[in-house]
Amino acid sequence: MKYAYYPGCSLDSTGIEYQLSTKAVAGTLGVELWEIPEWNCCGASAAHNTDRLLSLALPARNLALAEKEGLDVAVPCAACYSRMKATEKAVRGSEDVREKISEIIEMEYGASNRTLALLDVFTNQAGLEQVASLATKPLQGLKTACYYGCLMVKPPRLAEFDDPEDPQTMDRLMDALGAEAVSWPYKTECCGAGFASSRTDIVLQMSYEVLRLAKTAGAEAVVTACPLCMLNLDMRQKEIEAKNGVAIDLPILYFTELMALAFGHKPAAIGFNKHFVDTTPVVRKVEQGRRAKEVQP
Amino acid sequence: MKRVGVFVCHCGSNIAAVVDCERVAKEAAKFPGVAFSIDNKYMCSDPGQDLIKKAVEEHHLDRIVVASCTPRMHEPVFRRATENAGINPYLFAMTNIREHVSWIHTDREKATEKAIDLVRMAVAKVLHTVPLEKSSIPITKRALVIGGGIAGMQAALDIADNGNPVVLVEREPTIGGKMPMLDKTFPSLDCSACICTPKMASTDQHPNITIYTHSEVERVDGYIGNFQVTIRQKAKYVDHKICTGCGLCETKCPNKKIPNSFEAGMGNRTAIYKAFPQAVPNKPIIDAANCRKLTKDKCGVCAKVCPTGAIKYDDQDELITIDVGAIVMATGYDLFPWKEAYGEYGYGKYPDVITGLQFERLVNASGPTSGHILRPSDGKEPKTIVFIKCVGSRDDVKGKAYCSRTCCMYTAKHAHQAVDKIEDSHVIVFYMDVRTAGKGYEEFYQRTVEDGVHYVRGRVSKIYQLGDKLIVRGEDTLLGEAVQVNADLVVLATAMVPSAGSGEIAHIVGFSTDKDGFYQEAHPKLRPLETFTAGVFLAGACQGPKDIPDTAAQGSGAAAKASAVLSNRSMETDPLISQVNDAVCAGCGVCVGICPYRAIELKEITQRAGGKTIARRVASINSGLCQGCGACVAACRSGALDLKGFTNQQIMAEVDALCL
Amino acid sequence: MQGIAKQDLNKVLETLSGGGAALLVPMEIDGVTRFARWEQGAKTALGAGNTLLPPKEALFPQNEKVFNYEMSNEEAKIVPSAAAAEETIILGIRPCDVRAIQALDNVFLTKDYVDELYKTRRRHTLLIALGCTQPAPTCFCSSVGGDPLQAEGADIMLWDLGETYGLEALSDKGKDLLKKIDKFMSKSRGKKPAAGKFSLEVDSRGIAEKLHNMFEDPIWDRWYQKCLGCGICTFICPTCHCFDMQEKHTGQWDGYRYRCWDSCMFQEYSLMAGGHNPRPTKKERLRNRFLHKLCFFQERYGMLLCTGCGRCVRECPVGMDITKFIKEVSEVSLNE
Amino acid sequence: MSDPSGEMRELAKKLLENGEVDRIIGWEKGNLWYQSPPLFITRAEETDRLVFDDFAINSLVTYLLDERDSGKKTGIFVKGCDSRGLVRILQDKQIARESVYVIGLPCSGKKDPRQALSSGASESSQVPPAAKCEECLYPNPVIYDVIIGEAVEAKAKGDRFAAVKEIEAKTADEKYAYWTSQYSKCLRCLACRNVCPACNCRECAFDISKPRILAKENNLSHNMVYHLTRAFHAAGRCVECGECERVCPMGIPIMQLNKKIIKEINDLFGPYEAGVKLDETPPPLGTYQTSDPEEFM
Amino acid sequence: MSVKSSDAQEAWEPKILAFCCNWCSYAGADLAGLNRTQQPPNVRIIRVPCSGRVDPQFIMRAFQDGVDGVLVAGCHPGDCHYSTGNFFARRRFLLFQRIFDYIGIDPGRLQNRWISGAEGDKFAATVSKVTEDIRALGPNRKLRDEHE
Repeated sequence: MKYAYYPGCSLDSTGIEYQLSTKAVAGTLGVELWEIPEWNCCGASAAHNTDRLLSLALPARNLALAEKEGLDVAVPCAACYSRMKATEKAVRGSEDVREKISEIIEMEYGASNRTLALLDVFTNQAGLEQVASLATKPLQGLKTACYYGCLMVKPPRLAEFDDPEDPQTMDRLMDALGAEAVSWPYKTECCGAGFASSRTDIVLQMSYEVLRLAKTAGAEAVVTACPLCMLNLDMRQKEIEAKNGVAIDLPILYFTELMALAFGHKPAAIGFNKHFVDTTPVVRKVEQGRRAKEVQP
Repeated sequence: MKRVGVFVCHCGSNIAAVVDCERVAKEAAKFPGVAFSIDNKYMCSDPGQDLIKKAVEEHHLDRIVVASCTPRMHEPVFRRATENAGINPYLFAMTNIREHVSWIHTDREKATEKAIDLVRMAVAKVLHTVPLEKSSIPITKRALVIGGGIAGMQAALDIADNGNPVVLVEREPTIGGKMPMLDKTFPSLDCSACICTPKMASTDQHPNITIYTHSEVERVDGYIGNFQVTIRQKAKYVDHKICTGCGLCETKCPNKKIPNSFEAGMGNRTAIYKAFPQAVPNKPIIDAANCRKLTKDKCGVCAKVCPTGAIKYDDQDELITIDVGAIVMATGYDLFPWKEAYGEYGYGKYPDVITGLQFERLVNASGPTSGHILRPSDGKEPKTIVFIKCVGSRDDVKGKAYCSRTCCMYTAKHAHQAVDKIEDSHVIVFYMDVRTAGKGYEEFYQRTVEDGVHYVRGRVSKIYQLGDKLIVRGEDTLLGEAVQVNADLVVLATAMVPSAGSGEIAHIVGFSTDKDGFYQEAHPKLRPLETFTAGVFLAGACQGPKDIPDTAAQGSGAAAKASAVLSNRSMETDPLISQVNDAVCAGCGVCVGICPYRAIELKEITQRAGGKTIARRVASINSGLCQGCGACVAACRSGALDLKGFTNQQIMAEVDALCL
Repeated sequence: MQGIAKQDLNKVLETLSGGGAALLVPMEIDGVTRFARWEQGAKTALGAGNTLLPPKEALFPQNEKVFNYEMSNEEAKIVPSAAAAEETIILGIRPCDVRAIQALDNVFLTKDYVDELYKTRRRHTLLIALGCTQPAPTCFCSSVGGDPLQAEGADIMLWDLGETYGLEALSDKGKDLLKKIDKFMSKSRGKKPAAGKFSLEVDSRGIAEKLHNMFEDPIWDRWYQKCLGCGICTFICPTCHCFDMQEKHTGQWDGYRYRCWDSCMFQEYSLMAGGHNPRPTKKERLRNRFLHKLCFFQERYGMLLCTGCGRCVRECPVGMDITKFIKEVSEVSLNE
Repeated sequence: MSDPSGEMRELAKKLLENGEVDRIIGWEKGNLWYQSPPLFITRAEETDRLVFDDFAINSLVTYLLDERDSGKKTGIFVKGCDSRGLVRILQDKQIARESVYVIGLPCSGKKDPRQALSSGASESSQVPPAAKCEECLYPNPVIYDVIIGEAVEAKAKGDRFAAVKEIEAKTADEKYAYWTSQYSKCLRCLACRNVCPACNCRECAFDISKPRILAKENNLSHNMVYHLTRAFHAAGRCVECGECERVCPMGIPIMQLNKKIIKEINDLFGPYEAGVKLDETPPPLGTYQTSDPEEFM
Repeated sequence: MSVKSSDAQEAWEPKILAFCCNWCSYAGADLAGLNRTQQPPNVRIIRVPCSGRVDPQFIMRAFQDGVDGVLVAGCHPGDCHYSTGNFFARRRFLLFQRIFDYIGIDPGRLQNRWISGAEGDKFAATVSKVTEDIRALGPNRKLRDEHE
């Protein structure tokens, strides 16, 4: 399996652990990721509020480069995913848009390839049976709250991925990795990322709700597929705790990190040490669970 | 040689003031085939009509053309005059030189020329007419009503009262439909069962009504006046002729945990059961899928305890065939399956999110909680209750684009009941608009608001369970802020959709449904009770969401329509309908799909060809159904179809006459 | 032999058409080769072999007015139509088509019936035939009694001799005409050329006699099936001459009667007023056409109604090949 | 393409021998090298005459109409284009599916006998492909009981409506002059009608004398009405087999009108390809959408 | 069946044929009459039960015969007395008009309108407009069955 890989801007910076774990998982799964050469920003969060054509042209250039290679595009970031899907749909739906975009990016782009969420690639495309069989160090007993956030599944007409209200892809992935996915109501609620810099008060409130409900549901870690969600839930957790006078202590992890962990990669090599909230309880819990299981037979 | 008589009317000065009628008549005399031509002051008057009669006698005319006013008004008059003169009334053509000439032109010369053209065209047309006869079809004086809810019962009773026999077919084991499930009816708040069950009893007892419950219509053949209907009486396993309805079997049946659809899933029943105590017929049937005797050949308790020996485990489905003259469709509605669409409300995983119909059972004294509003999860009385309107209605993404019409009122009723029955209750209604068009409806809604019900204009975006509370998040669009309610019970006003299987039955009977699956009325304004299939009428929610008074009114209306059909022994059909030239017809069947009345079918004929007898299929017009639109004729490539009175030859003759 | 130089052809044509005569020569018009009126500057298609459309329409047009009528509710009046009497020269007609005109002459001018419209046209028509040196792959005139180089019945005979056209008058009318173009004539060195080889050859001797007894033969069952029932063969045939009579109203009371080509291959052709059709299927219609060509006409007029022009062989979209038919007939053994 | 004649003969022989069919319609070699006219056989020993060479261009399906009442079962060879005609005839209920045994032959294009003659060629390789095959969209049969040979790929071609667009670009008077030059040639031999699989009525409207919709007089006006009526009756039924234009002895570009209608039907009423799906019925003019374009106001 | 090609150019008045369905457009024409709404006298109406009855054959025949324009009028979509006839008519004439255009006949010579029984004014306005349009196009010679 070979995909064009669009890391987007966070995977080299704030989301470095997402990048590290993604590459580790891809290696184990035998998925070849061809990083789009000289990829550019997808324009998320800013472009579509400024200029529609610009918001389509930015992702289109990346997609067109992949199309030339005849490859579908795997996108780790939910925001990038949403913008790319929007572009793909707009181009497929209108000859006029196709022509304009092709002219702007000075490349033919016909949207003949598909944009896929990395989560989709590593689960549905790779096959959960394979994932389960490669999980040599299962995450025995770990209770996780799968947090999809908003952009991966919404709006459904754009995202075309899983159920917008109660998605299951990550839940099933956790199951395949040996962990438990708790049932909780905030799977697809927004973390507030759209106001990340302008109205942090709103972000703090929204992210707090997410963390609170995950905690209430009994989760020991929140699993996400979005670098923006990660930013708000992980980096701002201390601030949230302080503002609300509570202790949360909920590690936030990318699904790829848990996959890599279950595949036997060393936690440090896949970025477990790059988080604001301490992730060692997760590693410890998993090891405990495994040992308990080994003793039991 | 054909001999046409032309009569040009002055209409006093209405025509003559602008058109030189004398000249028109003189010119007409020179047209091919015209043997006599005259102008007259008032052709529609008695002397005018006598003129036709006299001219026919004196000049041996065999065809008549009248040039006067619009045929939409006086064509029948002059047809009759033609007939009175001894000529077949269809050897007649009329042209309009008043509305289409004298009243819209002032130039006498040009108007007269136009009138001459029009008369020439009419003469050309009439030369190609042939005598036509009306035919008549017999009427079976019996009606079929499909569906025994309030609409069906009302229709059956009214037809029966009119003196005609009615067969009422109901799919469920009892008639009554949804109305007996309801607690109170808006806006009067009278007890639903109290007004519905007497209606069920009268239906049952009416000497002209035969009821088949637990039955379905399987096949309908024929056409208006002459339908042949096959009804499948599903096996009941209880001989209702012997059964006294004592109910002993029900108390002894060991399988007691079957969800009762009459309770909307809020209560249980046994395998041998009556849906509810006042069911009609008031005798039980066995639910074969859940009966231990029928599924595993164990038990058999009901047969043992039955004092009359009415239990028949070997009962079979039975097919009954009847002839009827008219059909009333009253198949009602179901509720929109919200659990499949509304993930934000939990896809049905929270037990305390219920539908309005379930709420009806909760407040109903004969319901599973004896009328106490207790929430399903823990049986506690809810204090904070949220009602959400338009769940599935007015939502073309997840549900239906249309408004379900009744929800505003029943939600108001429910809210009122909740406030009324629960002390210290806090009742919130989320709404998009409040629509209360109906007698006494707005007043009722205002009263509910005054009762203290809190109306919030906005949609609910999410419901989730936290502890024993349902967290309801929404928006108050009037205040422009987010709202969160910690509720004990949420009631959804779900949309009305056509009842399950209604599309199939429409197909069996042979008429169309609209884009939402409701039955398509023949005209949205003027023929709301008719279908395009003659003799098939609509009553109640099968045609679109409706409340009880509208449903009852439609039931009576459909009954009047059906009774009109049944009031005669036979029905005359207009001869101006399509005809088929068998020799030319290739049987391609394009016309069959074009006919809105299903008046065309392919039938087998035998013919001699090349010294052999061959059988082949050709189009065949049902004169009882064809309305003479001619759409099939224009679609027929070979010209095998033609429309009597507007034949290809006639129209082309008119076209030719215009220019020659 | 006398001849004219090819480079003088245009001047010759100009002279011939100069006297007000309609000069019809083979030309290609909108992709169709046919005989059309030559005018100064027009390009001829003399070398293109047989034209797609035969010259018969010059004598027997596809539509021809027979008479006008005027009526009223009381009476009807007939005004006969006078046929055009324009002098016409058909130049470049091939020997097979000249024979075809002889066949038409038989039909319209002999056996106690003289068609005035045809007669008038024929009398004013002069034929300048062009001999064929290279038969087309579909030509077979020699198989049905024709000579590709010699057109009996033409007024003047032409042969392509390379640089010149050799010519020879065959009738007095022809001789008179040659005088008009005397100044272009010179002594040609060439002599009457030899004909090239035919790729289609069949022995048609005795075909009429044989077919006379084959009305019910199973051969028809084999042959009719692939026929499409269209009228291509009849309309492009130089000898087919069936027509229908129809009226056209030009006003309420007046109009005219005309005759127009019809085809015996059409279902409606033999349909009778009462609805009966004595030739109900393609089998009967095809049989009639072949019998008419190869048997009935021979019996009545002493010649086949096929001159081997090959147009039907060339144009029939289903490859109906009359030479193949003749061959098959000759192979049938009639044991009785 | 390998020569399928052997397989054809074998199959035809078997079908006739075991009585599965009463007759076979195929092609045979004609007198001249460029002729492969239709062949009808009923006896197994005649099957050796069957060929499928470059000139097997004729569609055979309209011949089924001749025997529509006979109750005979016919084994028929169909190319891609022919098969669409067969679907059309079946959709118009003129023959029963059970009355034909359909032997499909993928076809990479045929040659036109008239072109062979006019090009002066002396063997097949010198003859260009037939005009109608140049625009073939369905080289493989869309309906068959058995197929002989490998599927062929449709020739990637330019704009199917290029000729139509060229005419559309003319002014009204230019258009009329163009069609006048074409329709003036028409002999009204009716070959285009007789060969057309969409013209499958028992009695054609043109053959009915009361009322006579078309005078027998041959003039431009009547010829135009003939062609417009024929095309309109075939509207939504024309399967683009091109037989009408091939059989026309006068070279009238009949398909240019048929294609215009196909183009407009697709434009006005949505994508539609006649004779491709057997269960797709009725043709576009036998149905409607309430949302059809509204150009009447 | 055919036309004498002798219309004197200066006296030329457009000759227009209208097919009106009985239930809507013919009634609309009646209403225009009832309201005495003046119209040019160039249109002659043939009454048909439904616009779905109108066969393109009639239209071609009319142009052969020598009309200068044809109007086909029916009920508004959804209002057809026979429920669906005008939907079929709409398809038929949408297509037919484009064929006409392709052949070189100005589409303005074949016009289609939805006119209800209540739209007397619209009927009159349509007649005026169509007459004007066709007057501007001049006499039609295309498709005419002409003879000497």
